[in-house]
Amino acid sequence: MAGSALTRLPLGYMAQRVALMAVTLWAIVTLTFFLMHAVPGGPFVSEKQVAPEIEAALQAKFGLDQPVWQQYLTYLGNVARGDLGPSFKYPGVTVNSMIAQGLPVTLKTGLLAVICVLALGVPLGVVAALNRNRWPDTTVMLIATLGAAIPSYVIATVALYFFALKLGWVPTFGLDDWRGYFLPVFALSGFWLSFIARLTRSSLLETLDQDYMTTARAKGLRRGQILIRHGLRNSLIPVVTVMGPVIANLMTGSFVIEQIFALPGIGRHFVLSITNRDYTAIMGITIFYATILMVMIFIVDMLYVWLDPRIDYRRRA
Amino acid sequence: MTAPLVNVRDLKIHFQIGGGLFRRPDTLRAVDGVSFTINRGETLGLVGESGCGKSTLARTLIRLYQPTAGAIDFDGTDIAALPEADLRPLRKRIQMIFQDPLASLDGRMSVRQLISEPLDILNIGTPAERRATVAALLTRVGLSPAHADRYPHEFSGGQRQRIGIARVIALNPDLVICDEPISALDVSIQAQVVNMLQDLQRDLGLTYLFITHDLSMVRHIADRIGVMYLGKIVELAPAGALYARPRHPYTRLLLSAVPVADPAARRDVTLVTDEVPSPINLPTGCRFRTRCPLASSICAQVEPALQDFGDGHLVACHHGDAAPDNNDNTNTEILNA
Amino acid sequence: MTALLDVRGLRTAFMTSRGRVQAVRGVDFTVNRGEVLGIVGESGSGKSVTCMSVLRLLKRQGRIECGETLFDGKDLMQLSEAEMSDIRGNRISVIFQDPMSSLNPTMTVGQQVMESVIRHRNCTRAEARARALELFELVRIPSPETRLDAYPHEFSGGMRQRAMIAIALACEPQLLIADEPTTALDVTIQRQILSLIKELQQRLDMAVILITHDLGVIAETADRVMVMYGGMVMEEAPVADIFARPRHPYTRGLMDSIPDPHALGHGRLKPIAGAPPDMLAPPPGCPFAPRCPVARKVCAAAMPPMFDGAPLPGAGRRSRCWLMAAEAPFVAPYNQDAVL
Amino acid sequence: QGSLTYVVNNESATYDPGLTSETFAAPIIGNTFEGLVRFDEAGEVEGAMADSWEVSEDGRTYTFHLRDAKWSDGKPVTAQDFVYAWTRAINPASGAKNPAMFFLIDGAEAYYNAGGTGEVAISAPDDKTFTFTLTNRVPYMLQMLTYTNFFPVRQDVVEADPEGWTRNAATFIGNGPFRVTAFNFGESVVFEKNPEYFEADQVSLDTLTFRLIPEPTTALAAFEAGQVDGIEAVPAPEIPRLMASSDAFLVVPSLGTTYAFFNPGQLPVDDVRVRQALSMAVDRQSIIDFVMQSADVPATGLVPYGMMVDGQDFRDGVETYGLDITAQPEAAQALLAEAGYPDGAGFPSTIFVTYTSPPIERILEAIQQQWKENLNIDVQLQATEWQVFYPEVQKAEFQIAQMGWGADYPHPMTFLDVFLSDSPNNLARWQNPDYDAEIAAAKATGDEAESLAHMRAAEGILMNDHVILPMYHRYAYMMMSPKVEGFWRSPLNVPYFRNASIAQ
Amino acid sequence: MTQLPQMDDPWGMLGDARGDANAIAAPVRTFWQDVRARLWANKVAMASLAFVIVLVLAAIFGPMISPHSYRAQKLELANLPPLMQVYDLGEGQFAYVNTGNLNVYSVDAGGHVAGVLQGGRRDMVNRRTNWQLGDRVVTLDYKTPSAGPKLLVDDQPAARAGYKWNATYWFGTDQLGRDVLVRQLMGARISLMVAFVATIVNFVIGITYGGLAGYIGGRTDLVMMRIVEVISTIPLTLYVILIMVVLSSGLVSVVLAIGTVFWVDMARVVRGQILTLKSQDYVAAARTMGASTRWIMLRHLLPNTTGPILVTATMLVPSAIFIESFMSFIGLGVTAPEASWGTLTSDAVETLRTYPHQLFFPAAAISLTMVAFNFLGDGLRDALDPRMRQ
Ligand SMILES: Nc1ncnc2c1ncn2[C@@H]1O[C@H](COP(=O)(O)OP(=O)(O)OP(=O)(O)O)[C@@H](O)[C@H]1O
Ligand SMILES: Nc1ncnc2c1ncn2[C@@H]1O[C@H](COP(=O)(O)OP(=O)(O)OP(=O)(O)O)[C@@H](O)[C@H]1O
Ligand SMILES: [Mg+2]
Ligand SMILES: [Mg+2]
Repeated sequence: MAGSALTRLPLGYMAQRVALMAVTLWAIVTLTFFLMHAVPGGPFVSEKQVAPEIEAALQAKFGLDQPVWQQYLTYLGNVARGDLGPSFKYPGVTVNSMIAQGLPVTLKTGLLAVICVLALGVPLGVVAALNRNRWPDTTVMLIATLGAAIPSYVIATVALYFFALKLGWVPTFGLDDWRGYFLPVFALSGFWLSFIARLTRSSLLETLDQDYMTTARAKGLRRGQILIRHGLRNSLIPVVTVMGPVIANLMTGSFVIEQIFALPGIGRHFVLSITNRDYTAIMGITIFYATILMVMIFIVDMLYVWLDPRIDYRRRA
Repeated sequence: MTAPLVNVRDLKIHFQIGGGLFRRPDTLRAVDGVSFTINRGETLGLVGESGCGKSTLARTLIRLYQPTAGAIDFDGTDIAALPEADLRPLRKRIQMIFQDPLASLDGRMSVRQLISEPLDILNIGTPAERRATVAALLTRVGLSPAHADRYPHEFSGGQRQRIGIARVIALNPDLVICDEPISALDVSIQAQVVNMLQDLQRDLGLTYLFITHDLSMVRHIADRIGVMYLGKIVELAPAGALYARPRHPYTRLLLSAVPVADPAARRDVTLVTDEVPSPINLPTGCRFRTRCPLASSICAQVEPALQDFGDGHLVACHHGDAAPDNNDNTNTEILNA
Repeated sequence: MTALLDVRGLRTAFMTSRGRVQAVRGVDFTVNRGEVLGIVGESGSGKSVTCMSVLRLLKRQGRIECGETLFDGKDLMQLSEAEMSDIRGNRISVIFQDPMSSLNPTMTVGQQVMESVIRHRNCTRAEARARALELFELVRIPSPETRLDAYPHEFSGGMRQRAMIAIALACEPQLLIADEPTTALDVTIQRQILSLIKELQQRLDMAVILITHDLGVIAETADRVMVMYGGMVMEEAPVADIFARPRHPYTRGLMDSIPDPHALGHGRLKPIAGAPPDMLAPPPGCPFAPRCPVARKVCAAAMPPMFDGAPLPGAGRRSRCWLMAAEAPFVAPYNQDAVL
Repeated sequence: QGSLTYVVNNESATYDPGLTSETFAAPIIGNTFEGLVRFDEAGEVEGAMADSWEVSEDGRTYTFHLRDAKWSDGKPVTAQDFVYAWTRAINPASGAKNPAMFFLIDGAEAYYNAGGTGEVAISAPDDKTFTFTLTNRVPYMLQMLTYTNFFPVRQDVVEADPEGWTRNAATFIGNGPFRVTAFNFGESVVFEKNPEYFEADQVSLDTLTFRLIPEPTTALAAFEAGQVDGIEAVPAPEIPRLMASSDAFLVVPSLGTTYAFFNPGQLPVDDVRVRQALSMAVDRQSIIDFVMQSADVPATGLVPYGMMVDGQDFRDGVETYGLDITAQPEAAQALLAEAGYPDGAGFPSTIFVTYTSPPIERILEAIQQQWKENLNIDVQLQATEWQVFYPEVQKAEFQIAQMGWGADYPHPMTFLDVFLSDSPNNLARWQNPDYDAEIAAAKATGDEAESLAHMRAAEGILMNDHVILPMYHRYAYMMMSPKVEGFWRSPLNVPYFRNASIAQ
Repeated sequence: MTQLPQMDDPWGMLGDARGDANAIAAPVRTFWQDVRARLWANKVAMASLAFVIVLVLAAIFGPMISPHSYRAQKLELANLPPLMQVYDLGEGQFAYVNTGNLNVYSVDAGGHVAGVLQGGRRDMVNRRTNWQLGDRVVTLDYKTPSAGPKLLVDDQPAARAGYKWNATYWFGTDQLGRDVLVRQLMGARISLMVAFVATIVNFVIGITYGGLAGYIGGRTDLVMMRIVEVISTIPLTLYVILIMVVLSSGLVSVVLAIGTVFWVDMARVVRGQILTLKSQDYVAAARTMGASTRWIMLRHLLPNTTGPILVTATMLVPSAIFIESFMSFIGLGVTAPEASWGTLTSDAVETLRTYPHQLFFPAAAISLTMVAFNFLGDGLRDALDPRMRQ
């Protein structure tokens, strides 16, 4: 079946998509670059006034004295060579190394959160759908709504207070101990878990009503088989749609969570680079995020075809 | 004689199926060079083996599929390659009753919404008039106006099909393509619907392309009948002539297989287990030769073209002359071949 | 012959926002081993719902309000869902009326056949695939090997129907419920499928409930025929009797609606006048009374009981019509046999 | 013996002592480098790398005699290291943030402006003698020398990797009590006792970890859970509770003043009466008591308490310029009426700009409401991120702006300098020749008492013009486990671990 | 055995008496009547609707009738909780000890807060504070942190008098001594407005955009979805700062910021659904009737996507509320002393440990509203979907 899914995705289409990725990335780079330069402030604004001469010297040092378009061209050239440049804010640190240092931490928590979202969100949605309007459904939906309505920093702070401080079950910060993963992963996945649970529920409810579900029952399949092979597969499109960007998000970290649990990931750099106007870091992390996002969305689009053989991107309406 | 309403020339519709990264997909020749005309006010019946391409042909005539090759003249316009925007004004003139009633009805719409949808789209009449039209149409297809506020899933299979029929005739189209419109109906309703279709034809001059497996019904309703086999029309003749003297062996096979509503005339048939030819892997020469009792060496080499045997009786068979005159008796030997 | 399935007093209703749709209103019938029971009837008369109720496969709105369905002596209504699932697709299987929406659009047809085999036969995927291939050949799907890997939307209507049949026959059930199994098939394939079913029926002593509108099919296949109208059984008789001497005015109307196979040209067909009853508020009397050409006042006032035995001659005949009552006047040709 | 984990809240951009101007770098540099002189726990200047020193009669030439000290890689600390470090700091090519600090030295400014060439009065007559000459007398020069920019760096180390040497434990060569064993960017810096340190025998800790925990709430939780031994800051709402109940809670004066300043070029605050009225209408004490709930000190002047000159505190006996620690609504209303806005009538729209900082915004909200209640005027608050706020302020399109100042060295001049006419930090663009003259006089004299008098006079000029609205003098609040002895934190916010030890 | 009913002339021809089968049809109900009836029948959805209505009314009228104003501060009464554990000082006088800031407040028997005890002397050595209250000395002793502060009257432990509801400030006060309830109602105005805008944006832009991309497909889809990628990767903060600089801060800018970027998730979800739905036969049927793209989208595709649309919308609304607070934080959006639920929440996080009520109420408000929206949306979806009936 994977085989015939692939035929509906001719290599030509995939090549087109990959080519477009480059174009999209270029558009993102360009827009972000000029947006960043249009925004007030600069990398050398600090706590105290820096004398104009000093600022000029610093600007010359990083090539910021050139016209913006020229900086832009230089930057494009560097990026094309895979060089994201030195951080303006942290001398001696390159953006590449910044990402390389933060990524392992972010990936560890992020991927665990992804697993959490999928491994809990989907089953919870299924439980809710199967028990429609009965107490398990109401409970799951209530929790899911709260999970969405309460922002992650509140969840994180409250959890930190209770589980780390009051109960002492987990460390208050860092990932030095395996127990340190619990709270960050919990806080990271909360919102998306709720989202996925609710999407799964709503989508599955629709699927459960279809005639082919009756066929599956008529075949005498077991509940689980019916649910997974017939029910879920046909309900996963919205879940997969949302998961694409979610994975990209989680893999690039969350400022709030890294801030609260003192994790040295890239999510913090992303936000701080903007606050600091660390131009190269802003660009570098944006490019990094954009690439992951685009790849994820590409994968999502491929998954669509696998999930639903009727989808054919070549065909226009 | 005026120009035919529909003139289909050498229409081909191929699909790509199967295959994988390292395997070329197979080409499935669902419709493989079909030409025919439908005259105004006429009913052209289309029968044929299941999977021979009837629905595909029908869907292409209303341009739900893009033909691989060929032309479809509708009232003088070639709609085979018309862009969607130019097609839209023609849309309401060609309507189709779908083979699968449930799938073609939006489950979220009430019967009223479904039936008045074409009217709403084209903005025909006031809301009150539309309500009245819906009620009238429902009665006409043997449902009650009280059904108007129910939803498709609340109906039985036959009732759903009737909703689909009501919706199509709401538009007074020129050409109605009926893809097995009555197979899900009980005989009484079948009779009602067929009567209704005939009344409409008489009153409004509709033209039908009537796809069915019910050979007695098609005989009753059609002026001319086309017989399809594996993507080709193998015989096309006026209804009377076809039943009186079916010239293609496949037609004869079909007619012989009709079940008769008389338990006394019960025949015990043994199952034929020959290989079924497939549109993916077509036999050379005549497509029917693998099952044909008359097959000779030429059949394996040359694909027969449609040939006129007089009075518009077209047959694609090298042995078109060899047909017996009457087929009222059961033709078991063909069946068992 | 012993009764394989014995349905008694089955009532099924659908809860809708407008009220209770009484789709099946007290149906009793039996099916014996190795027997083909044909069910015909008005579209919407509750044929499909009856069968679905037996297998407990109703949609959410549906409620089986009462009834017993003894299958091989066990009441299916009392079984747990797990026990039921061991029976479904294995000992009782069903061919659904609507082949398109009954197939999962996102799974290859082959997988959908194999699934059933794997579930009940406990075999490997390869064995299941071989079985699926065999079934595809049996139901005469061309290029079966390739088609196993195709998706339902790539099938023609008739092929989908054949795929459904393949699924239903996969585990050689004891009881096959075939809900209009051949509507989308041309007559040659229809014949082949029917003989396949007959062959299995004889070989396995399989019982078949065959729902169809094609009286020709009934005539050629069924042993016994049950006629339904308005959610009730109107008449039941051996196949020869029903065609030769239809009792119930509805059955008779049905027979009359068939186009005359010998008449050519566009003559009018003779449908039964009027519309079927509204199952939300079925009439208190005979549901067919409003359309019945010979209806009496009593017909509208009271539900006729099921008359079996005298005055009906022959074994296994029953009919729900006041004209069968001993007190009824003589109305030819409906109850003439009673007098003769 | 033992190891200790201390939480810091911010990652510093660079730990290069010569280049940075960030407060966040101070904890790391302060424990890994030593300058010529340093503060002792009591805040007195004592010799560090310098054994002894002489100041010339005119107070301009300083000569330091270095002791035998070693870098952490075992090489001796020489006077050349200082010459190199200082000339690097005034070389624009190095990217130093604070060259102006060195402009007191003869020729430094010219050297900088010439792009790093020319004569500067910094020299090393021999390996152990270091000398420099100032353009003018600077009474607080020794205090200034404790600032990190004046610390020595090693030429060979810096030039091997000018950007990155302070980011790599292997090249991070210092001369302080600890040396770095690991830099975990964004996470922590790990130190160990530096065996080459000249007072290595007094250093007790084996390892020291600075853990970055940006969130004070988390840091406090970590402390209370016993995962760390000290934290740099505590969340504001916890201060009263900790102050009352925790043995570990420390209040450290931090020589900073938080104030707002008026833009004298804008209506209505161009009128000194309006400025004074606004300043008088603020109830500083209740803000501290109820909003900040802290031990900070209400401010009626610019220079904070604890600035000792000539043995006395700068603030001692200094008047309050008509202000009080509580609000004086009647007097303020009278002034406002006098300025033409009786009962706030006709008060033009006034924007109070600030940078995003929740505690500051909360204080301003309280002030906004006090102005509303006491003067019946509406002032609009506008909080933007620092990067937007700062350029905005420089464009002078505001009436009131929030600001704070922390001392670079413990002398009133670090505050008073800000308001000199030519100071880049004089964002109010307030100019007063009398003020400049008083400051100049204060610097010129060698007599500390006289200098103090001039400085007080200068502050008087500034304050009587009410160009700033002083709010409070700030304190730092931190936690350090009571087990830790010998730890102290300077008023310049450098935590010193060189004498710290862990009690058994 | 035949029981013929008792009636006159049972065997007379039925004839005209047969009646019309259709005459006994059930009452006709239109689609919308049906929807309304189904919604009415859904108790939870109706309760949710009632909640939302009450909330909106309270947000509009609450601040007008409240004795407190959203900006008036009583600094000395800052950080009071809604439920106070009080000590009985006798003579109808009660005292409440705020363990967070170690202030003591005098409270009357009805739970009204009269004021804070002023002029206390803090004795840091003994860790106690003394106040002179009439001729009595009231002492707050916080020597043993684990036991919490204790109140002494003339060195005798004061009698605990259980809990009293704060009758002056029902939801307590915030860090500046303002009434939490009124601020919350004021905040509701802004947050509900933001929620409303976000919803509209999602429905108007997100659904249309995603729907068109999915339905038209081919190259159009390819390009449209790349634009979505661009929008979702450009850092929001930069964009918001730019808006703030170009326009001024205020709700309009918030609306603009949300409007331009806050629909991409919805667009993706809708597109994904439409991609599968567009191959359905009923869409083909509509096309053969000459339906325009707009018609097919509005009548067929979107109604069949309501489930994911409603879920996505109800999930995005709280995010919008918090994005607003983030925007306010960096200078766009509400300015002090105004507040929104988002800013109230984020302001209260740091006082979570000491004054949890300040976080509880705005968080509860958002949560309850979302729960209500959620059940309402669910109910609406069920009501709109004829197949989803019980
Ligand atoms: N989900 C449902 N909700 C409400 N009514 C229903 C539902 N399903 C079926 N019905 C009603 O139940 C009755 C019986 O339906 P059923 O499908 O059994 O008819 P049938 O005899 O199989 O007809 P056909 O030959 O047309 O398939 C019909 O009147 C139909 O309207
Ligand atoms: N979308 C599709 N993709 C691939 N193959 C298709 C598609 N649609 C139809 N086919 C194939 O085209 C052939 C003709 O199908 P079509 O539906 O036209 O048959 P039909 O004559 O209508 O048969 P039936 O009487 O069974 O409905 C079949 O072999 C079918 O498998
Ligand atoms: Mg077909
Ligand atoms: Mg049926």
